[in-house]
Amino acid sequence: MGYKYAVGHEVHRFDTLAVLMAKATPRRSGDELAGVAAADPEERAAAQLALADLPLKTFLDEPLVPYESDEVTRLILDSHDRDAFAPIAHLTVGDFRDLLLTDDVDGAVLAALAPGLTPEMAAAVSKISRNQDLVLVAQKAEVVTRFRNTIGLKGRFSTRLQPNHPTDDPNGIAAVILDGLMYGSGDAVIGINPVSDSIPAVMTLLKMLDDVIQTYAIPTQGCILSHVTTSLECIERGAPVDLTFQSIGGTEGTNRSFGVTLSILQEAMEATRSLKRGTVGDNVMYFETGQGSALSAGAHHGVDQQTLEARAYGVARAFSPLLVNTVVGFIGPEYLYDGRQILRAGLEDHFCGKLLGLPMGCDICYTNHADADQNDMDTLLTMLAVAGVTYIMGIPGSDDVMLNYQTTSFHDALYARRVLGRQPAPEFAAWLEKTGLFDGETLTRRASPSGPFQAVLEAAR
Amino acid sequence: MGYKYAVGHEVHRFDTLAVLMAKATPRRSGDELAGVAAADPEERAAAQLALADLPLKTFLDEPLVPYESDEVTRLILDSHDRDAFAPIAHLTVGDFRDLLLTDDVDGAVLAALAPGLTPEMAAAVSKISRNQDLVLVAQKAEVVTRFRNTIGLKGRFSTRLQPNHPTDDPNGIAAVILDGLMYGSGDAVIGINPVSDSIPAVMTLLKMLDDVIQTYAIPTQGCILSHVTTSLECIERGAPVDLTFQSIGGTEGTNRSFGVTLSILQEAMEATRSLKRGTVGDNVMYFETGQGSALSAGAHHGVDQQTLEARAYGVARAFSPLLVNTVVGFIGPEYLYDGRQILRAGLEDHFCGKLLGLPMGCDICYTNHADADQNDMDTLLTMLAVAGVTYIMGIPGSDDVMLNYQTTSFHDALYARRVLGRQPAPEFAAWLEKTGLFDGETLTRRASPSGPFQAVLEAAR
Amino acid sequence: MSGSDPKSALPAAVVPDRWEALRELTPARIALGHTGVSLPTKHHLAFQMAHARAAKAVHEALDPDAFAALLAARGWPAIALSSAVADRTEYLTRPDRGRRLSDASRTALSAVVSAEAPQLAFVVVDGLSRAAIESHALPFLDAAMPMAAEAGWTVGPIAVVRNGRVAVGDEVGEVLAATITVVLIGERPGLSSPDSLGVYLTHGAKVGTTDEARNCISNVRGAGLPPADAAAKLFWLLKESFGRGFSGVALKDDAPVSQAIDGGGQNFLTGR
Amino acid sequence: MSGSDPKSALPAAVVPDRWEALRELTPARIALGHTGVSLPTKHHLAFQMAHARAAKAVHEALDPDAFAALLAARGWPAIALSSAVADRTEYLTRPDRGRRLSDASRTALSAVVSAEAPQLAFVVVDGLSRAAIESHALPFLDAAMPMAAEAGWTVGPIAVVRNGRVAVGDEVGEVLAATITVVLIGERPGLSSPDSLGVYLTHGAKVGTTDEARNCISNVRGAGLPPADAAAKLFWLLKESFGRGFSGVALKDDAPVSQAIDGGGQNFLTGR
Ligand code: B12
Ligand code: B12
Repeated sequence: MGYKYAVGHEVHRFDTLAVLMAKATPRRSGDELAGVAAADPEERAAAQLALADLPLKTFLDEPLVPYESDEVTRLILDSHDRDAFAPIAHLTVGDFRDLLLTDDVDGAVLAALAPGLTPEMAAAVSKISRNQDLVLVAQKAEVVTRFRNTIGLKGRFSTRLQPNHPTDDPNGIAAVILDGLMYGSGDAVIGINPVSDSIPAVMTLLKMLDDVIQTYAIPTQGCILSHVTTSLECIERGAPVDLTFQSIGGTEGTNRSFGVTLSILQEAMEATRSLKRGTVGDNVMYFETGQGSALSAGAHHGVDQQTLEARAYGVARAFSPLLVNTVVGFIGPEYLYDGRQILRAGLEDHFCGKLLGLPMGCDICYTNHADADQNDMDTLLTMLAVAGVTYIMGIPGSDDVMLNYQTTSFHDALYARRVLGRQPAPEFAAWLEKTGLFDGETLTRRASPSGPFQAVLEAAR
Repeated sequence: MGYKYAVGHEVHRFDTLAVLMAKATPRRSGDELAGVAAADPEERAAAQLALADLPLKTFLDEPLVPYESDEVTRLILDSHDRDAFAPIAHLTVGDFRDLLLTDDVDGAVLAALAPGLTPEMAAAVSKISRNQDLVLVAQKAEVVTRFRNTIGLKGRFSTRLQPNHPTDDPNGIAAVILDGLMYGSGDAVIGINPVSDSIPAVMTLLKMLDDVIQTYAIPTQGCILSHVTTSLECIERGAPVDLTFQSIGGTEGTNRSFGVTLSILQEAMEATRSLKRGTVGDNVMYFETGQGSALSAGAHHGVDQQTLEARAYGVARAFSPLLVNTVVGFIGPEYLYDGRQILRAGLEDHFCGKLLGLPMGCDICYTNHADADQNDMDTLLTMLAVAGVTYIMGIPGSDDVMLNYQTTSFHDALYARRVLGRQPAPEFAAWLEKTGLFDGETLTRRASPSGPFQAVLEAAR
Repeated sequence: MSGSDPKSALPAAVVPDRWEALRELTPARIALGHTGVSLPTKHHLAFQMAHARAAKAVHEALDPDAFAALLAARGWPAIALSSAVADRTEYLTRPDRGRRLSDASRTALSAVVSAEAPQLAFVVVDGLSRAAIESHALPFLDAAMPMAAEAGWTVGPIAVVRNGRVAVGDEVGEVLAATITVVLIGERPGLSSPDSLGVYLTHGAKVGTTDEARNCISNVRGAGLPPADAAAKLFWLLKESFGRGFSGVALKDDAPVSQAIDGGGQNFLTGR
Repeated sequence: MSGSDPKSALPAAVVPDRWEALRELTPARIALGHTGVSLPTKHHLAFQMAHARAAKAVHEALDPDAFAALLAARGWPAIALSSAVADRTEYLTRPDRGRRLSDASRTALSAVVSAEAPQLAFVVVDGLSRAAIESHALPFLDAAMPMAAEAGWTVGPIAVVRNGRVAVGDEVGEVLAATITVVLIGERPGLSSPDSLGVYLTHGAKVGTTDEARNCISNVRGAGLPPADAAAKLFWLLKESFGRGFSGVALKDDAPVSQAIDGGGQNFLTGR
């Protein structure tokens, strides 16, 4: 077995499908760390040319991670929809890119294709796509999910309000929630990363979040991003859980290092759904992913990080999530070295997620040890907004004071909405109007909000 | 004299205004080559903070390049409109950024401010602006110019069709023109860089270009981008010149190294206007610029390249050009090292040009000696399209086979129009529809164009 | 930035937020105001400066000898070690090396192994913030060591590791044959928190252990969990872990929560 | 890429262009077809490969000694020199150094200066394309040197400069005190033209001369202006420049144009 591509006198050989996939990937530090990256741009181009000639169905016959020992591979292959795949079964990866770009392939066609695609197919076509292709194709997709509002409609652009606090202080968190709401943030979810894994502390936050949403009748959902087993315990103890969160990866071993299995996720989905807290839908899961986690856990099987990331989406889609989010620059330079690598990864992740039928958001972010800055984030934000990203994070002044990284601010989200004419989720937009917080049309704050916020703002003076 | 900024115990000092401006500039290789760049990000941030506190009017009192010895400085200061400046005369650079971002400042306000701004003011505010600011503010500006069609209207996105050929062969050039027209390219101008400076060869091309435009009644203009003195000679000899081109720089010395002076440009504008070939307007000049040329000519006076680039726009606006174009990654890595530096420079140049009231286009490009690729160009293209760039280049397959660099292709322009819903200039769009070449709505080629193209395509089979 | 001029036709640009008083409740950058939809210049540039300084700080590694000397001065046996990483630049891209001891360090550590395996091993690692170690590791140990002594747990020599990752503690724990290994590590620095300390507890740590088998106490610092409180939390987890024979995801922090954290009385936003 | 499957509901993606025959007229990448508004995979990836190879080629510098030996073998005195640039990486970011001779080279060149200043100096510079020099400099000189001899112009030793810019010829011309200096330099490589030669003529070149004082003949190569034709054009410009005593912007190329360039007969697009 093996793949090759000849350029002039030179013949480039790629021993396995995993090697071919890895070498066809645009440059990134994580693949170099794993020792699977192309040696130079020429080898990369040769791998892309060879990959373009690969029949899509190869991915059904040759799993990159063994079927026997990996439950993610089993999930992907066992749930693959052959009928949905039929219209593209005869195509190569290169043909598939060509097809995705045609005018005939619109949102409906993409939605019909999604169950026929494996994550590896999505990853492969992304590798031979230019940034503009990743934008154009993703823009066509429409993935709609619902809990207390409707996420992902065309022309909409949502945000997770992320009011983290270094001691989980409920008043400190509430202050950030208020700040965010005043800036029109929070329609995707109000989602708190708790600093501790303390069950009582998480219970307190769940209660507080529910109180806020009830008090102000906000058409949105709350989430505490603790470990899924902690959320399950809280549900057990009667806490008001809207969404259950979990970080996931693209191999069984990665998930095991995160302390989860598919059956735990299944259990969590069922337990959360059983609370029936959604008003317009029952998408109850929230997943986060990010290139590099499998390598970090020593569970990457020699597969490149972008392909494994797409496989994490394969995990996600089995649980009909309300939201999925690639936390793209979160880990650090060992996986995505600089702004350019973060940008490319963000576009790939969003594209692959949308192709696989997921409500993809992106935590457009970087750490202080990466070679990246606010300008790089502005660029990725603009690109993703054009690509129709489902949602981004909203943090006061871009600075997460607990997770210690920089992500998009409330202001950033308004910028994206403004320059591209995007609106929040319809129910949330209507609520912003009604409370007089915000003029949805011009995205400007109203001078004096009416309703329940008046008192609280008066007191905060 | 001098400027300073204190951070903690450290005090950062900037001896002159030129030093302050240079150190406040986002990193780029050209400023490092000139020895004027900030030593590290902290010094850069300190310079930005100090620059933000600088009153705008300082730039009227302290020329960066001496008034006595530089005709560009004289042009800028002598033509400065104090009345237009009055509403912002009391502001610092930082206040000015704040002002530009407000909702009250719309296209009309920007247009009214433009004559009150010097290039140095525009450069200063760009230096303390994030990428997203450069997009948001530029998007508000509307600069409209006219010759045989109307360039720069909101919602429009034009292209220069650039049909260069390594021997100036008229049939080879015509083949590319046809290719471009079939892809809806060429509404800004059909502009040929002639490989030689031969007057008879340029005369031949001018005639051919005029024939094409007449034969197919294309509502656009032609241009041969030879040296202005060559164009003048051709006009003298009776050639059909629509637009006169010239490369310009931001100092008298740079222009002298290009073989031009302000009076030559004036003469060229008058000579070209005297031909009265425009049908809907008389903007007859086409200028190109690009960061780094002043340093290359040893005529930079210790001033950073981005400020000098803005000064080149100060030259351009004195001649009411139809088109101005920053050829951003054209020269090479000695001035803009990689995709990231090219991206930032492209956004700055477009922003400054628009602020100064110019019809700014961008040659989104790179050379094979720079660390940049097609993905970087896709990114800049998308950003500039969101920012409302007036026009970009159109080259078959991105490869200029004479100038030896890569710029945007006919396909790239369609991508930008597609994902952002932009249209060509109205007269040209109507012509595309009428000839049956192109469906303006969906941007798709029509199966069989009617009219004059039918025969030529039949023959080309 | 100066205020607006009454003579000017153009209105003042920056609109302040009316809830600036809430800043007391959180170190987060709330109530920044806005100009149009954008961040005012003042805050934008302050952020640039904070970022420049934070990014610079990442490149400073700990001096393990000096820190080990401080520990020794307290009467605690300590040993200065280094990961397999060559320098700070390599540290950023080679977590695999940051998780292993250098050959010399492994040899040195092996030399101090005592016959009786300790129940507890503390490992102090610079990680991404030397400042975290320099500011909070001693106060933390000052609270934790007496607790351990009181509980009667034997403690091995404290390892101080330069250029390490969390998992470097696994090798230390394995060499020392400690029952539970506690790593104090500098978390990546945030813009507003250059000195955040993380504490990771692993039962039966050995090379190759992955993160599901650990527990974590994060954001130990002034504006976060004070070192002494963190030590108390660790103490609770240690007791549980010794008792149950494992650590990690299955070991939940179910200790009662202090007043400060359960919100004290009323929440200003919900009134409850 | 395979064709479409008749059983499939989805139509063939790539729409070819109907004017592929026009490709004969130009090396430009016309008639690529499209899928939606986009470039078909085939062309997109061919471009990637071309770019990878072009970018790699930039990093190769000329061996000036070997090339000077070739010239000497033709009976032309030649001298191998180097710019002040240390290596190829520095070459890319330090044009200032690429415009000056190294100290050693200046000394070496000074040593071969003859009492009588030459009328013409040729300077062969790798610039950004070693391949341009290796492919076209000899054919060019084979045509130009006899013309110079015929015209009776004295020619100095041919300087071969590694890692040079156009303006490095100014220093050579100054040292040799040549009336006109002609630089043959490798132009930056294009995707489809890795070996394009540029010829720059400067009257009275000296350090500090700027570009308005030069004339340029560009795209000398197979698919461009053949070296022999370029030499003929240079000959025309040299005569004018010697006659008028200057070069540059004010010296226009007004030589009659060959059939090939004025379009021969009819233009296919205009019918004229
Ligand atoms: C980076 C990071 C991650 C990355 C780790 C990437 C990597 N492989 O390098 C990713 C995104 C994968 C991640 C995942 C999770 N994380 Co985390 N993570 C962090 C973060 C932001 C920085 C850590 C750091 O600087 N380490 C120091 C560097 C120098 O050392 P390192 O060896 O490179 O880092 C290792 C550890 O940080 C470890 N790690 C990361 N997170 C966690 C969480 C737990 C519980 C454990 C034991 C270990 C661990 O992963 C790294 C590689 O081994 C901290 C917050 C903070 N301010 O520190 C949260 C934090 C430690 N993570 C947290 C949580 C909850 C998780 C998850 C359990 C979330 C979930 N529901 O799935 C998962 C799974 C963790 C696991 N068992 O592996 C919490 C822990 C809360 C607690 N007290 O237990 C924190 C404090 C953030 C929060 N408040 O939400 N995380
Ligand atoms: C890069 C470039 C430029 C850059 C130079 C940037 C720099 N300072 O490094 C910029 C954008 C400033 C430029 C400007 C112009 N250029 Co120019 N440029 C080129 C290009 C694309 C590459 C040159 C190259 O690779 N040089 C080799 C490297 C290794 O050496 P270098 O020392 O770094 O390069 C120097 C020369 O290239 C010189 N230079 C650049 N252009 C020109 C033009 C002339 C007439 C002269 C004498 C020198 C010159 O500038 C460089 C620095 O000194 C060539 C096309 C090609 N395929 O070669 C056209 C080209 C040489 N330029 C051309 C022209 C016409 C011009 C302009 C006169 C256009 C105008 N109307 O103003 C101006 C002004 C030139 C001048 N007198 O300074 C023509 C020359 C036609 C001819 N036969 O005379 C060419 C062939 C392109 C074209 N067909 O339009 N150019």
